[in-house]
Amino acid sequence: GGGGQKQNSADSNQAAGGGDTIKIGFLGAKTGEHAAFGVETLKGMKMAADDINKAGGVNGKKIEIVESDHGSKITEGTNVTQKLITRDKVVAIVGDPTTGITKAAAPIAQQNKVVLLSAGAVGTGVVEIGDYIFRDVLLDAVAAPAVTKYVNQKLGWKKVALITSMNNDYSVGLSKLFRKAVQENGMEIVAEQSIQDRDQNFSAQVTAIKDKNPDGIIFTGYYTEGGLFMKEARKQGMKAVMVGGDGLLSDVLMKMGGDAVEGSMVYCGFAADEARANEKTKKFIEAYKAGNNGTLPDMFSAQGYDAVMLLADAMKAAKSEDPQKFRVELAKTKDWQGVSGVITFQDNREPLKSPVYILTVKDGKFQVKDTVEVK
Amino acid sequence: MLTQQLLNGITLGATYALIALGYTMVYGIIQLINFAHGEIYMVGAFIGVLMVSVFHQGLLISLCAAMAFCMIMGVAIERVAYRPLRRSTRLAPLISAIGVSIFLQTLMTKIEGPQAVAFPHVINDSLYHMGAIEISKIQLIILVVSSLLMLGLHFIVKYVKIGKAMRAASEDYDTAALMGINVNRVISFTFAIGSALAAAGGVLVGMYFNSVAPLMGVLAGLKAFCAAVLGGIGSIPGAMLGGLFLGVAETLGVAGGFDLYKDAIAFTMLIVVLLFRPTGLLGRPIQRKV
Amino acid sequence: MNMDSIFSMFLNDYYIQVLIMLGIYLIGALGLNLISGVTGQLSFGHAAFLSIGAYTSAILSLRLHLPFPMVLLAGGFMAALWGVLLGYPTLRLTGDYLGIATLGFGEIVRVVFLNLSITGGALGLSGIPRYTTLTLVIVLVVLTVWAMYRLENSRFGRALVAIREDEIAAEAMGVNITTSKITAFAIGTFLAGISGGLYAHLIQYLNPQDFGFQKSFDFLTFVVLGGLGSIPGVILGTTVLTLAPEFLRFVAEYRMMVYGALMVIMMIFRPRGLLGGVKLTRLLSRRKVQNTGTSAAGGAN
Amino acid sequence: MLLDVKDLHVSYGAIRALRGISCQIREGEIVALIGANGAGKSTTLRTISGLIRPKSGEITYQGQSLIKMPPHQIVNLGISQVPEGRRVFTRMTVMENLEMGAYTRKDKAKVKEDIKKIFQRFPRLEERKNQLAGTLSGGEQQMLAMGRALMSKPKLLLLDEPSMGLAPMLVQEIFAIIKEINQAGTTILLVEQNAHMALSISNRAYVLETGEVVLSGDAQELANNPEVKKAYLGE
Amino acid sequence: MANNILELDSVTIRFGGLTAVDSVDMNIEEGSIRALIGPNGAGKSTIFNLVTCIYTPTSGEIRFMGQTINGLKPHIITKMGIARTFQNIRLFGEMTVLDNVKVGQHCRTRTGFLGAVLRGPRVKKEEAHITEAAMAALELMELSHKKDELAKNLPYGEQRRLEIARALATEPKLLLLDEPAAGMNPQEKQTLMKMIRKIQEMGLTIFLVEHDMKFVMSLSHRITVLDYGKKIAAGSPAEIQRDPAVIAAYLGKDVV
Ligand SMILES: Nc1ncnc2c1ncn2[C@@H]1O[C@H](COP(=O)(O)OP(=O)(O)OP(=O)(O)O)[C@@H](O)[C@H]1O
Ligand SMILES: Nc1ncnc2c1ncn2[C@@H]1O[C@H](COP(=O)(O)OP(=O)(O)OP(=O)(O)O)[C@@H](O)[C@H]1O
Ligand SMILES: [Mg+2]
Ligand SMILES: [Mg+2]
Repeated sequence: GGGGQKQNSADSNQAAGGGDTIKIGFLGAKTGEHAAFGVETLKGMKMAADDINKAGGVNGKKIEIVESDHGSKITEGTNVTQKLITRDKVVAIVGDPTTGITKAAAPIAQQNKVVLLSAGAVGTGVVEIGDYIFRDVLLDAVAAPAVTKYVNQKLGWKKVALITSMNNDYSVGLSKLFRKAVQENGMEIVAEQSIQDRDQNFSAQVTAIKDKNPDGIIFTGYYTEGGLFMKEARKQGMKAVMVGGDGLLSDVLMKMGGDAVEGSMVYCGFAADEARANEKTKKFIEAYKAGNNGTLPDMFSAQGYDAVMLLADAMKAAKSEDPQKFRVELAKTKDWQGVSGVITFQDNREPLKSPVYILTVKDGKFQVKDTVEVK
Repeated sequence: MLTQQLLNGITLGATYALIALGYTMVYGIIQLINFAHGEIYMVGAFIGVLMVSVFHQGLLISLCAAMAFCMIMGVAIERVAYRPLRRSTRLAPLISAIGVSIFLQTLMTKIEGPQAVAFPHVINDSLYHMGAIEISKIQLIILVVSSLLMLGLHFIVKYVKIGKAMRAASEDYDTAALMGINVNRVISFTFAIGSALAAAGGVLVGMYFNSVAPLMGVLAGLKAFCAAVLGGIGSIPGAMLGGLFLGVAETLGVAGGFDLYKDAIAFTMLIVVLLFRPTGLLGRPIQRKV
Repeated sequence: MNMDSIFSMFLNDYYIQVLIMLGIYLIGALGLNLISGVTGQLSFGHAAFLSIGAYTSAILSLRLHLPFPMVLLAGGFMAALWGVLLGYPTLRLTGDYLGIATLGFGEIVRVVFLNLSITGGALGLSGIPRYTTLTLVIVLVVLTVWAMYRLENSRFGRALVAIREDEIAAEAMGVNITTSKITAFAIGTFLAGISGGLYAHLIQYLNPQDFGFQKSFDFLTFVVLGGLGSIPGVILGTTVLTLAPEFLRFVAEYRMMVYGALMVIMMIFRPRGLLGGVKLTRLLSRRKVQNTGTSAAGGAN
Repeated sequence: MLLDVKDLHVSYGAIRALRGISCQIREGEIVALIGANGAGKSTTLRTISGLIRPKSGEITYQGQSLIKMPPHQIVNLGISQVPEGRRVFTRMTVMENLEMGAYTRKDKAKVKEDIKKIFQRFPRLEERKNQLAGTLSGGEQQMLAMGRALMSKPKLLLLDEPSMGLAPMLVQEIFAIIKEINQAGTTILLVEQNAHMALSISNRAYVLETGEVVLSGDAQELANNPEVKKAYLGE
Repeated sequence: MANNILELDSVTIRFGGLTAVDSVDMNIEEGSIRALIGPNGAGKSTIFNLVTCIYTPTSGEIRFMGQTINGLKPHIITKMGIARTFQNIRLFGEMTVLDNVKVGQHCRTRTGFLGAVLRGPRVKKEEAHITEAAMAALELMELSHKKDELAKNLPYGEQRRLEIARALATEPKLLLLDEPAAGMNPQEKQTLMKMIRKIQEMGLTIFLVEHDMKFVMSLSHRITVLDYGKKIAAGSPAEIQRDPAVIAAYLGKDVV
């Protein structure tokens, strides 16, 4: 159905190009369930805007971040998107860090011809919504097979347990990918258990997988549950370690899991590891630590930072803040070095980030264990 | 393995029961589903964390501090948000309670950040073996503490005059007052006890599952509430039974492979029980006399 | 649609979006008002019926490309069907127990949607066409208010209020409690289903998490805060509470805190709701009432 | 003067239920309050018990002001009430209801004895002592309400239509009981529709009409007053 | 001899160990006023609850116009033509006086949800008829001046009358009144008596529970006396007044 695709907003965007600041909207939660992601993304975005503005801005204009909170609610997310576009007249939106709200917000951005760059949505069906929609994340579709292969070939895992958080779209999607990868690598899933986000009690699931003696645990949920899950696993005497996606990447994992997550592995396109980081990333980490009492940035802040930088570079290349123009340049991004890795947008605008970092928890800290190149 | 799961379930159920008691007591006396109760539990857990990590207190003192704090908080909430609504429609305080609950959630998110906070170590993870069953020290503590608290409560309500005053006030404030009952005090007392139990539940759960978060009260509160209904809302032994029942059923459900439908199982059971016993397991059937 | 282009001359897309959302909520809230406000049956599971309507209509749109009015109606009827299926066994529960059963039902529906493949599970359902327009929503809101207003002063409407006031007496007056309650439930959930269908075709993306008990509570709050059983009250309550989060954006992170506190304060100052006891019928025929309803204390002669 | 009510004004929202009522009760008296439906009799009793806050006026009991005192304290001063419409605790048993009546009393042994006395007065209650009060018949509930009020051993007993719904024999019985406890030292303020009976056992009476005292005086004289006869005694 | 409108055939109901009504037989003639008296807790209200099918008898049979009604739903009973008032007033407090009475017309009318919304000519006519019938009932009970007040704001005596008006609006053949005069003063009782007579003259049968003997004796054609659930006497007022068993159990020596 081609109905309802009104284009009356084109003129308002032209008006936005005329000011002396470039407005970029933040779409995310500061309150509610997903507040942690939103808050971190915003921190990164603000740091990027500061850096850009200190260096003279973009095309002679300063970047301004317009923030709004949607409280982790889809409905409000769409309202905020609409508000950012029509009232605040942003030229681009960074967000939402979660796939669900991104999927609800992206059609609005697409219809209004405003670029939406998610700094966190990793689920399927995001960039397909339209040619104004981007994301700068490491895709699980790329990383999960690479990591599965890695644990199989390098660590010799044959039997794994797979844990999914059923009310978490990210986790459900990731588990699908892992299930496929495990099969392709000739490994076996000996136990599958589901949990739910914000569960605290995993004794039943652990008891259920313990007897199956898996070589390792693939955990596709988030860090809070991951830490607690491993805690329970150790409590019940399981020795196997856990591997999971960037949903596990946070200091909270260690806070929750303590010794129990020692040896756990996490893949990601961003590692806040100063020892291995390049100059750019190192500077980002330092700056972040300075502004946040010494805590390390997580991938959301890094990706938020990169998102704004990507947009700025695209605007510079297009010499324009008109989304219709700079989105073309954005789509052309190739081997772009960001703080969260090297990014190339493929023809379908899906990002390719390489290498995949495999981190492991050692002495209560994330350390890069290995890197896997992906094509 | 089954007995092990059973034990896990009982431990979980004991904490549900602690929270459920507050729901049941408050409901029993002012017929209010106190949706802010889950948030009291959450605040209790945070106070526990604070006592242990900042003031370096042991479990007992932290537990008592959390209970005392929440006692005051519960009483204050009743004063501010429910008492002015005592004589209005039944649903008015309910909405007020939802308001309080939203307020406390966001306040706590503001103070502590949205992420879960780890509960610092106060108890070592030592395991005791009893035949095939392993019981951790924490589980043991939970079982002991919650049993003691519930016994205490049972005693107070059953054998002390205030228990009867609570029942009388629950029916008719005015007539209860005409008996010389200080209705406000009885209601405050109810909130105090209920909140203290919730706080104890919060600290114990935080310790057991090692994490405390601003939104932890939502689901726990809801489930505890279901436990209260399951047992027969308003009935104190009912809340205990309902809590245990729910905890065990949930744990066994997950273990039995119904993990996908875990919450659905709990609620389906609730509906089924209600259909056959419309006032819960231990609820008194409603008499129809015209 | 011409009306819509006229609207967008005066209102920007943000306002239009918010207004559509308000309209959608109004339809759902009026449905709940019939169940809880008029008939007095507590429902904590209204969002579940919204989600049934939303998913039904979205799936029909996506898979069968049926015309929008048809999928909307289908969503409404599907919700009503489930309303009746749930209502039949549970309506004999009294008061709060019914509330809990509906709460449980709401959670069950959510979990089921989370695990079905046709609904996309936790990934949700995306790519739903955007058919919902302001004009359509306004028309439907007006129709709903009209129907509810006519109901207020009808044989059936009075029977529902009688059930709320005293079931035993209502039954003794010849009201068939069960069928009346179920009919009210069916109509209320039908409206929820329509509201859900509109929602799906506005947001274009559905996720079970969006229809949890918190959304049910939102609806209950609209109705109670506006004034149980009062049509103008429900309209005002829904409007205030839907717009409040938007207007409160300036307080940023404190927004929901303020919102929560406001709920408490409004309840304390208007315990029967903002317009509790105000009936549309009475508002419209005010003069008549004032003429006759004065002598209250002078009854003894 | 045991109880002194002066110029009491009470409103329910816009409805002015009491418009300046004054009355006195001396220790040891039975005083009757009669009047048509809606005259404000119950409102007067509820205000004395502290359940309603008056707009203005003064109530003093043994020289102490009752205005602003919460109801449970008023009960502690020795003022008890049998409320209109029985108001028994329906989800409690007959026994428990009686025990609630003795809530303020400390003398447990005496309480047991008094319950026995109540059972002697109302054998029906003893037969039903473990039944939920909500399932009692109307008259049985009325007996229970009376018994419950007696359990508090009041100095001043406020009775709101104690004979309503009682069988004729019991009506006589109730009035006999009222006289008896009065002779045992309890002062009584009695609201009755059965004005005939009420006046016959009272010392003095007040006649209320739309929130005002229109007549007052010796009960016997009032009973012979032609106006009263016509309006309230149905003669 | 006129037909019996209501027949109780050794009706018994037990609550746990308590036999509240114990094999009671009773026949009420069409068009008469029948009183049911007895000590408190004798089982009078319970009989009313049995006749209106709020309770189902443990044993025995209840027939209304020759048809067995055991176990039917209360709303069906009303439709068949039995209406009642309650000992503890049960009005629809938040509804206006007129609307209360209109609900009484429920079982005599048909409009459902769709009809209400579409409001065609038939519905309009029906609504007009409902209003008319309700006003007629209110006028009979002398309450029409209060029609727009909320029921809960009426004084006690008027609430009782409103209950009767509401019951009348169901267009019953048999009207059960449970202590209609309770809480009324003598003057009001007089008025009420006249009203009840008027209702009876309209062709209704009246079945009455009341403790005011003056009221009962001057109003009723026949009286049934109950004690501890058992029928202990039945007859004309004069007979009952003289019956030593009734005097011992209920009336006492110096009543009336
Ligand atoms: N809760 C209330 N809300 C509003 N009006 C009330 C309320 N209670 C009583 N009234 C009104 O106040 C007036 C006095 O009522 P009150 O109950 O004191 O009368 P009463 O003399 O006891 O009558 P009755 O003989 O019927 O018991 C009446 O007009 C009554 O309608
Ligand atoms: N649901 C019930 N459960 C237990 N006992 C009941 C129930 N209903 C009534 N009873 C008992 O049955 C007996 C008859 O009650 P009923 O209400 O019929 O008396 P009544 O004759 O109407 O008396 P009154 O004149 O006092 O109203 C009473 O003793 C009462 O306690
Ligand atoms: Mg009175
Ligand atoms: Mg009776």
